[in-house]
Amino acid sequence: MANAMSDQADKELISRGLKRCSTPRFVLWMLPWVALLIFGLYAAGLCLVKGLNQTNMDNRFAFGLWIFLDLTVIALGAGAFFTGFLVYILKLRELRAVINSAVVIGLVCYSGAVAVLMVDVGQPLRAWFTFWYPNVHSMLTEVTFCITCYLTVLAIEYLPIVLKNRKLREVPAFLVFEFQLHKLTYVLAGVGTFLSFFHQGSLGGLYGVLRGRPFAFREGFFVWPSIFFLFIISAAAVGPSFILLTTCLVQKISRKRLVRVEVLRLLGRISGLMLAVYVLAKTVDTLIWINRTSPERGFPASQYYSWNPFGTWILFAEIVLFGLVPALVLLTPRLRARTGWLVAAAAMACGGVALNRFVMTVQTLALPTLSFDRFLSYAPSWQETGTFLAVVAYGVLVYSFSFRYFRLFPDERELQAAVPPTDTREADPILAGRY
Amino acid sequence: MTNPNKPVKAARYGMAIDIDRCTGCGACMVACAVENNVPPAHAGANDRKGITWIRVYKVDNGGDGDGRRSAFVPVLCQQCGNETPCVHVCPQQAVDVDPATGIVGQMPERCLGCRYCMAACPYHARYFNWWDPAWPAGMEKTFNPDVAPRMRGVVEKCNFCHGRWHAARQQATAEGKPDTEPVAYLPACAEACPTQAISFGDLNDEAGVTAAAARGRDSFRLLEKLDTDPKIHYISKREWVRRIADAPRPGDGKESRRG
Amino acid sequence: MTTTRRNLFKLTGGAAVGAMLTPAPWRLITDSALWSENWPGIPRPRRGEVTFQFGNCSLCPAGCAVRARCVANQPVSLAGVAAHPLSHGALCAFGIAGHHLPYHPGRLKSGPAAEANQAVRAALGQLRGAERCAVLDLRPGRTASWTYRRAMAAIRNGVYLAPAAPIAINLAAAKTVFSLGAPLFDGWGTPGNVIAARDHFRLIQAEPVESRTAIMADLWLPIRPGSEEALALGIANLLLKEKKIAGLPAGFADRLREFPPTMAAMHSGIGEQQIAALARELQDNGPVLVLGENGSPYAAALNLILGAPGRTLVLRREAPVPDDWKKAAPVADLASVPDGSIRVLLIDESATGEALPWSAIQSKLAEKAVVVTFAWSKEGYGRQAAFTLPTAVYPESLDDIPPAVDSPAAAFRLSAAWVAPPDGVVNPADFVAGLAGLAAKDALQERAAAIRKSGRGSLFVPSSATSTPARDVKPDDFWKMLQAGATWIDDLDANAPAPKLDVPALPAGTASSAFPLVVVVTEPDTPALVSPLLSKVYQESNLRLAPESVALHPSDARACGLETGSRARLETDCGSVAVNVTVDSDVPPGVVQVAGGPGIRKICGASSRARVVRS
Amino acid sequence: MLPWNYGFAWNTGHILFLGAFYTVLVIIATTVVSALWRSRRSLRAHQTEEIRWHSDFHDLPAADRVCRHVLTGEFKKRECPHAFDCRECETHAKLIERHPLTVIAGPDEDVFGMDFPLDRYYHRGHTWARLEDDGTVTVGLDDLGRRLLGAPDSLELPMPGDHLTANGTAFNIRKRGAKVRVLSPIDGEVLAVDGPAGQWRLRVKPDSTDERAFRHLLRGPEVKPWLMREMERLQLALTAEGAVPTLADGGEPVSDISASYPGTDWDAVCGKMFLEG
Amino acid sequence: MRIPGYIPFAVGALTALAAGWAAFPHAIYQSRRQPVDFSHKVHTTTAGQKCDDCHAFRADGTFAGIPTLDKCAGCHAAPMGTTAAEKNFIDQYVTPNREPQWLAYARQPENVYFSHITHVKLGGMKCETCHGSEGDTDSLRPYQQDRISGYSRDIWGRPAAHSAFRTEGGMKMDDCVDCHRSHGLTHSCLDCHK
Repeated sequence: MANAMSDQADKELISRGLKRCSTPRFVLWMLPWVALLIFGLYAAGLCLVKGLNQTNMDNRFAFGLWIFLDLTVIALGAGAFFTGFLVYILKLRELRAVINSAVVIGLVCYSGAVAVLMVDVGQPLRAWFTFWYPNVHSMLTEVTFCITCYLTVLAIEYLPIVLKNRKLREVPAFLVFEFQLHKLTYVLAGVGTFLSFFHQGSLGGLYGVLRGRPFAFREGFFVWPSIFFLFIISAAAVGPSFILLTTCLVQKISRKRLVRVEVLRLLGRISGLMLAVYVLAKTVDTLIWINRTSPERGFPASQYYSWNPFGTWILFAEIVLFGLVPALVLLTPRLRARTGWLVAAAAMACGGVALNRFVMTVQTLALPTLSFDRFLSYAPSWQETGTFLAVVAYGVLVYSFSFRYFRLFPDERELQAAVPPTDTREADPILAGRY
Repeated sequence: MTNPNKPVKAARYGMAIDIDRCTGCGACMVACAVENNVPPAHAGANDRKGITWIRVYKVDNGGDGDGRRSAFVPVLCQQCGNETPCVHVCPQQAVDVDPATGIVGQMPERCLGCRYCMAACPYHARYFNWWDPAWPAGMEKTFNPDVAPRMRGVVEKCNFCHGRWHAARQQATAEGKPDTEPVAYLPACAEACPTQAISFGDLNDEAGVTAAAARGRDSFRLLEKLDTDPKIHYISKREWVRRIADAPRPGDGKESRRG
Repeated sequence: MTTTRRNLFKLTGGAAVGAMLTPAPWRLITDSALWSENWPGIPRPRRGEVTFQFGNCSLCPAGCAVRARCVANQPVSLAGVAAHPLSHGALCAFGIAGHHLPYHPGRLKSGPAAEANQAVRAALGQLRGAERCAVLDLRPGRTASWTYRRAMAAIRNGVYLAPAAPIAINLAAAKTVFSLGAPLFDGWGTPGNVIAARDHFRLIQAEPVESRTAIMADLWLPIRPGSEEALALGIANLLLKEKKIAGLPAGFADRLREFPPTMAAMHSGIGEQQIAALARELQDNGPVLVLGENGSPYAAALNLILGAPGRTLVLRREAPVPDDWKKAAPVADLASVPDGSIRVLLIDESATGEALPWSAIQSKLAEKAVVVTFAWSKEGYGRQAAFTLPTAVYPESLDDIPPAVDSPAAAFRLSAAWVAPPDGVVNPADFVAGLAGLAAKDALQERAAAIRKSGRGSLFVPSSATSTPARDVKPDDFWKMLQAGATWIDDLDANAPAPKLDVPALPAGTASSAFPLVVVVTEPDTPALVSPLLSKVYQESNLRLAPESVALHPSDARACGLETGSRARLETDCGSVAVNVTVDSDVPPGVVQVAGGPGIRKICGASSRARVVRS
Repeated sequence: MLPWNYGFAWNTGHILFLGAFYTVLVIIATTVVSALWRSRRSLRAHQTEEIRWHSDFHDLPAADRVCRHVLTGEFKKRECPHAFDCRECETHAKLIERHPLTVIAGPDEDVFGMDFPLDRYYHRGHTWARLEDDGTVTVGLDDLGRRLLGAPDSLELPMPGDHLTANGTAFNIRKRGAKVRVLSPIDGEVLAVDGPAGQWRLRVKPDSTDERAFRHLLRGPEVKPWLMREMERLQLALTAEGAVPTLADGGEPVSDISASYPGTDWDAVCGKMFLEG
Repeated sequence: MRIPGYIPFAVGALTALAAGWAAFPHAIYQSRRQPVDFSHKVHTTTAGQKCDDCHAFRADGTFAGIPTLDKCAGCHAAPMGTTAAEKNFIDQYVTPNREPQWLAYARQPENVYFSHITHVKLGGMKCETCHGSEGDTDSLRPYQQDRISGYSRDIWGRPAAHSAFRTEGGMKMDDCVDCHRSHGLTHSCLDCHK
């Protein structure tokens, strides 16, 4: 009885006319993720209480899994700022269909990354020193400042989505605030674009300025090394792809049409365009680096790729296999029209950027600099992996919750008309109407 | 300390390390740890998680059998003078270069342990406190009061025994010497080296032994091409040893104890 | 939303805003950051007046002079004494951190002194027939050694056992040093002395492993493992072409015939011409000093052939002792004692020296033998002895340090005693003297007086870095200065005869297949205790092979199914010991490179072959 | 970060970097504050109802936002820019100048057997308003609305004296889990609530009886095409609910439609028909 | 009756403000008594001693700080006055030769290097400039220690909020820096840290 009542209360929280699975089913879906989250928090707790000796990082591998995945996650989260930019600044109305989802993804990615960073530093209690005594010449300072600000922006952008919840908007104050805030979103979108531009870049600059690591060091102009710009472009390229992926994934899991297929294709096209630019820029940069930057510092570029397993193949994979190929696919209307190709290409684009972040983080540190150094290897400890899994679980939980109670896809209700006959929803009990 | 009103004669402390004299005995490493209150290794530590502000590496010419020759190279913070890699990466000004001494300072109490500086250092001369420092009971009696022990989760590195520099300046003041002249002192490693392979002094002092040795024909610096102007000069008459200044030779995948 | 609920929200909101406008939250944030500067577990150095004290390091026979920087009279860092005539300001990695030993976790602070005393007295009471009471002294020539000898002379069947003292070496006189794997630059003699003499001699190192000495040598001969004998005999062949040398042991000539230069070249892997050139150089570029493993007959033979005695090998007078000490037991060699004859064995390992393999000692013990060892830690003979009594460690114990092998003149200096020892420790000399009813409390002072009385030698005072003739020092100042770290050095005896050098019998070639690997010791003998900070050279860098560990060539390691970090047992014909394995391509195949820890030293004495078994 | 902090210097780096940072902070803060300020203002001005309608209208699918002149075929395609408030619409003004629409007393429109008397104005949220001789206005639920809700489970009518705003809530009805806000066609003050069950009427004293006050309401010839479209939307809504529509055959809708679609999410259907987000 | 909407907010805000400004600054410190009730005044006036008679420099320039017992015992082997405090001091510490555990108000954090001689001899500073009128006090005030950071109130006294509009001279890093800046001295971290 009480169950039924809570079920009813739960129903009243779900937006009018949206099909969501029953409360018990939702709880069932959340449970494993909660378990994973708890495990991950335990792992992180170990690192905080006992110290970073719990990780497999060491003096030579000062950065590890965490930094690599943080960079990746933040690049994937770039969809939030880029879509916002397209919708509110370039007035690309079609993308309204995914903007809410993009904001949630962005929020999840950034907050998760920041949380992991808090575990990654040796003295979290002193993290605020960066704000109080900033070294304005450090790329890391730029990253810290921008990411914190942008996280705030995302939180504020998330607020209207929450307040639009059916139950909450019955409170006049909330309703009105949501309405007024929504009117000003374009300002936030603008700020978000500005901030993202800088911190996405600085994340690359992080490595580009390492004059002591010729593998990562790049020339540039003013204070920004070339990687700064490469990271911005690649982030902008992969952001839409990731939104495309997640949307398709949610459609698959929830067995619903959430956005018009044209929107997905548009996302794909934008992604492809940016990716093409990125591949071009990256190629030019690599050539300059191989022929000038690196040799000038006494490091023939050939030697970077003569330590197994980091052969030239990784360069090929990064630029051609996971760069040029998906770019071409996404730019070819005929291929883009096929969802399979679209999704595959988007996935490859994401993979490519992830690979790039991996190379910048891990290969940079693995390569020897002194002539009597050895090539080093590193494998994360379970505590490191666990901590990151916590972020994944946290992401899924927040997104699932938002998807159930907030209207992430404005077109969903309209598109329901074309939903496959309802009885098939019973066909697959696991997948059926998860949300 | 620099004072525009009283022009201070800036020093540029540096070292000239004669590799041909180094027997690799490790006295410098131990002396350094004693001087700077560096804790003994945690049970789980290895050559990649330990803390040795100065570390002696065994290097070889890559030859085998008869042709094989080895040497020992002490590597400590090279106190880079030009665009010091670690200084401008630190997000919160925990690292700085003292214009009066040229010493690159690391402030453990300001450090938040992001380890960005370690990634930036081409000489791997920076060390992270992976564990809470721990000493056998009673051993804290033997601490050097001129150096503060560090805590877990921060980066530390060689600062040319700054505690001794303080002591030397204080002594000079007590003797009524002006504080504008650089003081002469000796870091623990240089003092401990049984073969006097390490010569320490003010590189600005042209007449000084160290400066002279650094200018010598057989002197070289590690990764000089990176243009960070390190203040540690190495000296060897052997041509193959001087070649260790350059980039690594790939394909030398020996199962060696060297780390 | 009900009004009360709304008001509650407003209240909290107000409180939050208000709090933000007070110092509280900000102060809490700052304080928590500051707390991380001195949270539990970060020790605080003691403050106090800085003073400098002088003394001598007793960790090894070298006895280097030490200057200690003390805060509130507690040594906090050690350094050498640059002007010192013997140690020339050098201090090894062990000595640099010697002041940590009193706080070493493995250090013994108390032991069954009373029980041991009882047991020994009981045993002495019932000595049967020729059963002996023996003292084994690892560092002979000390004043304590004299006490032992006096005590053993007083006790029935008392025997004083000590390793034969090697002939003193005058490194300064050598123009060429030919070393058959002797660790000249890694723990041999007095480091400072070797380094000071380095520029005056040419060093030829014949050794299978590129040891520290090999790296420092002018010429390194990477001979095949275990072929020292072949090389030495090959050279001897060339040197001895026609001339006859007296004093070579029987059968030496026959052995020579087995190793013509061709054979030597074949065995050692050194070219025949090079061997010839080497022989010529040794002949022409004298005076020559040949160094080998302790008691190596080949080194001795070559020294004899090349006429080292009297030039680079010299006879050293002992520091004077009071006349009434003369009634003392002779110095006996362990080998000279019949098996199963020792009923009471008192081992003094408080002053480390050359170790004897336990197997050699064991065979001499009678049944129901009482073995008491005086030691710093339970390692060493403590594992076998019935009683292990703790002694004062460096820098607690007041003891004298006999001259090192490379000191041509006698010397008398006291070990530093800057730190008060714990109550539980025993002074071995007093213990033994007590058994014999001897009063030896002031032995050191008596000996100092005797030395002063002799009027020989000069006294080096570290605080002023000056040497003054001993006879110019007031007798009571003499003792005070010694306590303050001064060193008495005997005058060189101009008309001293050349030492009589007897070459030990040649061992029969033992190439047993049971022990396929040749043992090469590349690390110096570590003291019974070393500072925890030695982890810097062992664990935290791979500069040195840690005690109780071995290094193997990858191929041998694979053959034994071992990799870096695996535990194994090192087995020789003297027993076996647990070791850590590191794989190192610098080690030549067929060699097991070992680091002398107390355990390994006890099984690798005689044997030079071993096998490594996974455990 | 602040000039008195150690390590701060008045140099280009600090000024540029911190300048940018503080600017961003200020912008973010201002945005939030001004949003709060505006909300406070609109709350004070009792614009909640209006805002709710705008926000709902904004969320309506494009198909539901068509201009009334598309219904009558004057335009091919036009989305209403004024949230169905033709009082502000110049286009509408011009058009009605050319051929004015009037409320004609006469035969009632009969669409699928539902009766829609033409003597009154219709609101697109399925309420009607009739100007009485005494200058008051009667407001009621139209026939389709009534059939959708049938016999409601619960009903919240306004109190006499309450003020209604056009497109604001007139009264709330609960039906089979559907929580429907019936929109008021006009601005005015409720005088009385009467009428038999299922036939409630609100007697309202309008703020103005001027023609402009009724301009946004459908009338005369507009009613039929609008109603046709409403039936289509109803069908669509039902299909979306997976129900097999029975209206296409021109069969007359029963007095309680919901009863004949037990399986459907009536909340969704009503939401769509009563123009709610 | 219905209370206006802003009242609860105001109540909350005011309570927080009161607590934060009035109660907190005291609650954060823990007071400890000095082992002996020592009177600087008596020593500086009656006994006519100077600061550096007891707080002396050593030959190597280091500062001896609070004198050790033997210094005190030099005069106080037997009671010189009649005060209970002195009698207690002699019975408790001098006679059993037990060092009193003084709590140094101005003891800087471990990582701070401060050379008294540099400031006094080169800088020509007075003790009072930093230590205030400690020398004239007739009895020792309790030693106040920050409960969290563990630092003495004298060196870590002012709440962070004050640092903007600082008036009195203190012993925080900011104070050192201000004074040094005003004398045109610029620094690297390790000049004053160890």
